[in-house]
Amino acid sequence: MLYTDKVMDHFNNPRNVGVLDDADGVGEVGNPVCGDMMKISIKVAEDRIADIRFQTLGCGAAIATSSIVTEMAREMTLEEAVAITKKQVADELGGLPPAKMHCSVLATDGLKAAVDDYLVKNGREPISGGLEHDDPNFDPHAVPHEEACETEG
Amino acid sequence: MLYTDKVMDHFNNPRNVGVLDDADGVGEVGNPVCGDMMKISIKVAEDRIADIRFQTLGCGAAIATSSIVTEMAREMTLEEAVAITKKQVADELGGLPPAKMHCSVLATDGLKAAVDDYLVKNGREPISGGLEHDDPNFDPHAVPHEEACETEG
Amino acid sequence: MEQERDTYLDYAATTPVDPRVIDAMLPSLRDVWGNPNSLYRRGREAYTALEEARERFARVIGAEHPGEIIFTAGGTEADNLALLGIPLRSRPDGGHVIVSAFEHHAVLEPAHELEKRGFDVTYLKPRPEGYIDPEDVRAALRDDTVLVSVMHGNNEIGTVQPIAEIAAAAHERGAYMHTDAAQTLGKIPFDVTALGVDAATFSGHKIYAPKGIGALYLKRRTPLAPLIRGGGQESKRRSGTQDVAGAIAFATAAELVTADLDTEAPRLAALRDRLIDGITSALENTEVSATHHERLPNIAHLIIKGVEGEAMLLQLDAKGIAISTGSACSSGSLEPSHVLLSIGCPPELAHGSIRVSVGRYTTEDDIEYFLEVFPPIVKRLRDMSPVYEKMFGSHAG
Amino acid sequence: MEQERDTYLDYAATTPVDPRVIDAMLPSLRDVWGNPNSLYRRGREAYTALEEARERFARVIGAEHPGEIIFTAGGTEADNLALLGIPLRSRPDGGHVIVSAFEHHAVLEPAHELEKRGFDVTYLKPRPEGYIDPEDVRAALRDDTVLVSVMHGNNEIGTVQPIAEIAAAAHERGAYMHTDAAQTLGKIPFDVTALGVDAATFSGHKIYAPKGIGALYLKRRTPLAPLIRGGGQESKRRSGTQDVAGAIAFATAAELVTADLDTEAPRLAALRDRLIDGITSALENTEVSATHHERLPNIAHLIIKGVEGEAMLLQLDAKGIAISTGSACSSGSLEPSHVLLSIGCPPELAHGSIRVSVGRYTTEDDIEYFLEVFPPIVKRLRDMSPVYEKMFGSHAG
Ligand SMILES: Cc1ncc(COP(=O)(O)O)c(C=O)c1O
Ligand SMILES: Cc1ncc(COP(=O)(O)O)c(C=O)c1O
Repeated sequence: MLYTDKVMDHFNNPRNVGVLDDADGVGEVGNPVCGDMMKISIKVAEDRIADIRFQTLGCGAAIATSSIVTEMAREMTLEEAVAITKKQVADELGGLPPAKMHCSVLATDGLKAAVDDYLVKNGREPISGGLEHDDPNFDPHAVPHEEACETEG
Repeated sequence: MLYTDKVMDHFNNPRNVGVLDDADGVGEVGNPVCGDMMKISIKVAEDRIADIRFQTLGCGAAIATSSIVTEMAREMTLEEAVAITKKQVADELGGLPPAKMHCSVLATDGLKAAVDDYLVKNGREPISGGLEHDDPNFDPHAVPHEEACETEG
Repeated sequence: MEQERDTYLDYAATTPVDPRVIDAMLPSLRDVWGNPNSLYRRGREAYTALEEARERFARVIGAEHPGEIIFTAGGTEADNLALLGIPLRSRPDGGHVIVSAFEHHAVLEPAHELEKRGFDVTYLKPRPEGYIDPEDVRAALRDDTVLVSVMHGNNEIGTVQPIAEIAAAAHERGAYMHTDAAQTLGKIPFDVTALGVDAATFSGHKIYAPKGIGALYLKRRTPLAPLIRGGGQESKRRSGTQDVAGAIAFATAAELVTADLDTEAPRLAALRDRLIDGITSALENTEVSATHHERLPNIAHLIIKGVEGEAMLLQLDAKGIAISTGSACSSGSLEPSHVLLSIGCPPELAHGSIRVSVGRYTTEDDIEYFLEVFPPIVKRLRDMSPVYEKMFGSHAG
Repeated sequence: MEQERDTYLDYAATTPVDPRVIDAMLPSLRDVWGNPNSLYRRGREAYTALEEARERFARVIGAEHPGEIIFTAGGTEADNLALLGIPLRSRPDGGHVIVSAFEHHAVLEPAHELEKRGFDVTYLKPRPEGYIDPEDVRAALRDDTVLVSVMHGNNEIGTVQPIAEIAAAAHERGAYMHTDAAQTLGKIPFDVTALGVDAATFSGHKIYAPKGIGALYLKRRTPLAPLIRGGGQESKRRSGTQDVAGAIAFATAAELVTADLDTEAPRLAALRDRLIDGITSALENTEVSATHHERLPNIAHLIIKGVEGEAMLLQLDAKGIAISTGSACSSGSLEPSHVLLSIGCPPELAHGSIRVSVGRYTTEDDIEYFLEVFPPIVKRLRDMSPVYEKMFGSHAG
């Protein structure tokens, strides 16, 4: 299993780490029991993401996808931000090992949750359409057989 | 599977090869279908083996056991000759690989058959008590499991 | 550049090949390359070399007879051969098998296969201290128990099981006893006869031999169905042209690791203890995963609360340090280490475990370097975590 | 001394390791010894080396995807994996399997095991000329046939089977097709895609790589139950820490044997033909065992009537020549070669068979030396035989 250079760069030098004290929306997804947990806070101006920070507990891919998603989302409209797919996140990083694809869900879900949080707090309708992680059909184990990861001794 | 030096010596320089033209007794045992066949001819004087020759079609062990049994039997009384066991033959050669133990039966059987042939031709009773090879309980496959031979690629 | 350092602290995963081992195997690759099953000189030379290696290895582990050694392609194959081969030959129609719940997957997976083939398998839970209690084995044994398999040294948490007592318990009830000794040979004194086991697994690349060679010790008269069938090599118990060079390397490596055991074991234990002290005193919310006192001298296993294992591993890697972790992420599954879960470690802590294992070439300097680099990494990752403060108090690290 | 000569003519049993292959594997033993399943730099380097070897081997055999290569401990393991793994995963409750009767034991033995596990197995007789006719396969296929396994080049008599046609016949009826190509890679042009097989077996030590490494080609989407289970390496199809050095050696060797195939094959065929002509013209009552014209360039197989094979082998050995025989004595069983019996050779002749196989380092000189030494040996043994004259006429040799 190999990470791309871009994944390693975002893992070793994550962008936009932290919490915005005066956040307009906050999304918290994941579960420490599963080993990953992410919190995104956003500032919104004219329905665009004006500022963004993240905190992540998780593996290399979880941190790298969190980092890149904050870069991707900055300046986007709220609609554009919730439309970011896990595939786009992975592509932006030059690809992820198949067993790590589920990590990009964490990042997109965190962003969706933050946007919805902002909208709901402001009396508007949520627009994300729900989190992928909460989808009963989402199976993070569903990794193509031949490329599944291997364990070390 | 390794042959002892003594086996190799008797195989490479077999003693007493041939047929005695004026043999008093001849024993022929084995079967080409099984890959081995032996013929022993003896001259008898005062119920002792005065001269002896063998011919063998067979593997290294078959030839070596044939050769050594002719050396062992020379000068023996007929009674002593038929009493030679396959274990004695193998021991005399410094041992045989387990998978080859059955070859020593060929040699002792050949000798027994030659002695009985001499006796019967002279109107006397055979004394060998039958050939081991003909014993329905004789199982040449019965090789100790752990030491069974291995096949090559 | 950061990658200048090369601090290998994952000897439990694999070891460098000892240059003396390479030297010992080269003649077999260069000159004695005959097929050990061929009758002519080249074959006999290879046969002699193979059998010599078998005798040497048998002597190292205290086997009574060289024929009790079956060379395999590694520890995994040896485990599979024992786990499937003994029950399937002894009780082809099924019976009961006991394995500990914290075995290597190389034991657990064939145990699952046994279940599919009509056997009843008990997965025995270790005690929370991290070891298998002979009393628990005794309680699990049944009249139809055919095999008990309990590993000698656990490859993650490093605890050592009381195998002699467990073997005695198994034998009392007429069951065969297998132990996976891949992690113990060369780390603690080892003798199959003293342990009283019927079968034991060894792996070359854990003891400075190359990958791809291992062995199963199988006591005489222990029934075994082969796993790999064909030309009947290894006395019909494991077919396939034998890896003569590998066997020589393996026997040489086994002799070397046991020869300096008396001095190496205390040296490694001191490095391990310095490491544990250093981590636990520099960082709050860190602890040794299993408290059982009988343990391998070379493995330190710690829970680093509130950090994910792979993240630590990669950060250390960037500093030239190699370790491993029981986090889910490193295994490609979503479950953290089954070993940690089996001793009652909550998943959220299991994700934050690291295994640091030392070996022949580890120096004090390596440990000091680790202790210099590791705490800031943990602090940084805890700072990046959305939940560390909430879960583990106010001062991160 | 007689042992001064060193004339190795048993390349079909095993081959010397090519020095270039040793050179290629040494870096992996000396430096790139990490566990390819570990995430840190050393692990990634080993992983990259392993995957490079996989890609190179895949390219040599014409596989579409490197993931179609499963590294194993040799040809025997690869045969077992295919023969048990494909049927047991495709039709766990049993079905029909076809193997040829002259397969290597590494195929026949797992076929027997399949029978014990509820499968119906057809052991297809070769034609008397020594090959498997696709029409016979077609006639044996049934609706529940799950796997057909027919070897590419026969390791004793050297005949080559029409695998592409047999594979087409198997596929027409929905069966998977496996071929044992241990003897063909590097001897004749080889391409899994051109042959259209779903699985193919390869062995390192037949192509100048070390013993203990091999591979199973498994076409994508072909179902397979693993034989060795554990950590899930080789994409869960073959567990056990991979033999990285072996894989590199194997890929290198495969590239080398195929690179010079165009010039080597005719050179070997000429040596083989000179040998056959020399023997059959110097000695009466000698003949080539199988007449089928499609054959490996490197194997000569002859019946030497009225002589036992092991005796010839040992006498040749005393002159420094290495060959092999299908006689019973050489195999430790009492049965002569099942291959010869399967093509209708009577046992008394099968006991007198020899296989002479040439390879990369064989010279014309070696063949002339053989032809000088061999006839007197045969004459001497025939003279020593009690039945030669009776059975084969008056003039022995
Ligand atoms: C306890 C234990 N058993 C078995 C194995 C498997 O051995 P191998 O890697 O040689 O297949 C390992 C290491 O991977 C191990 O640590
Ligand atoms: C046709 C054939 N298949 C399989 C094998 C077994 O391969 P290995 O010796 O690598 O186990 C051999 C050689 O022994 C062979 O000639």
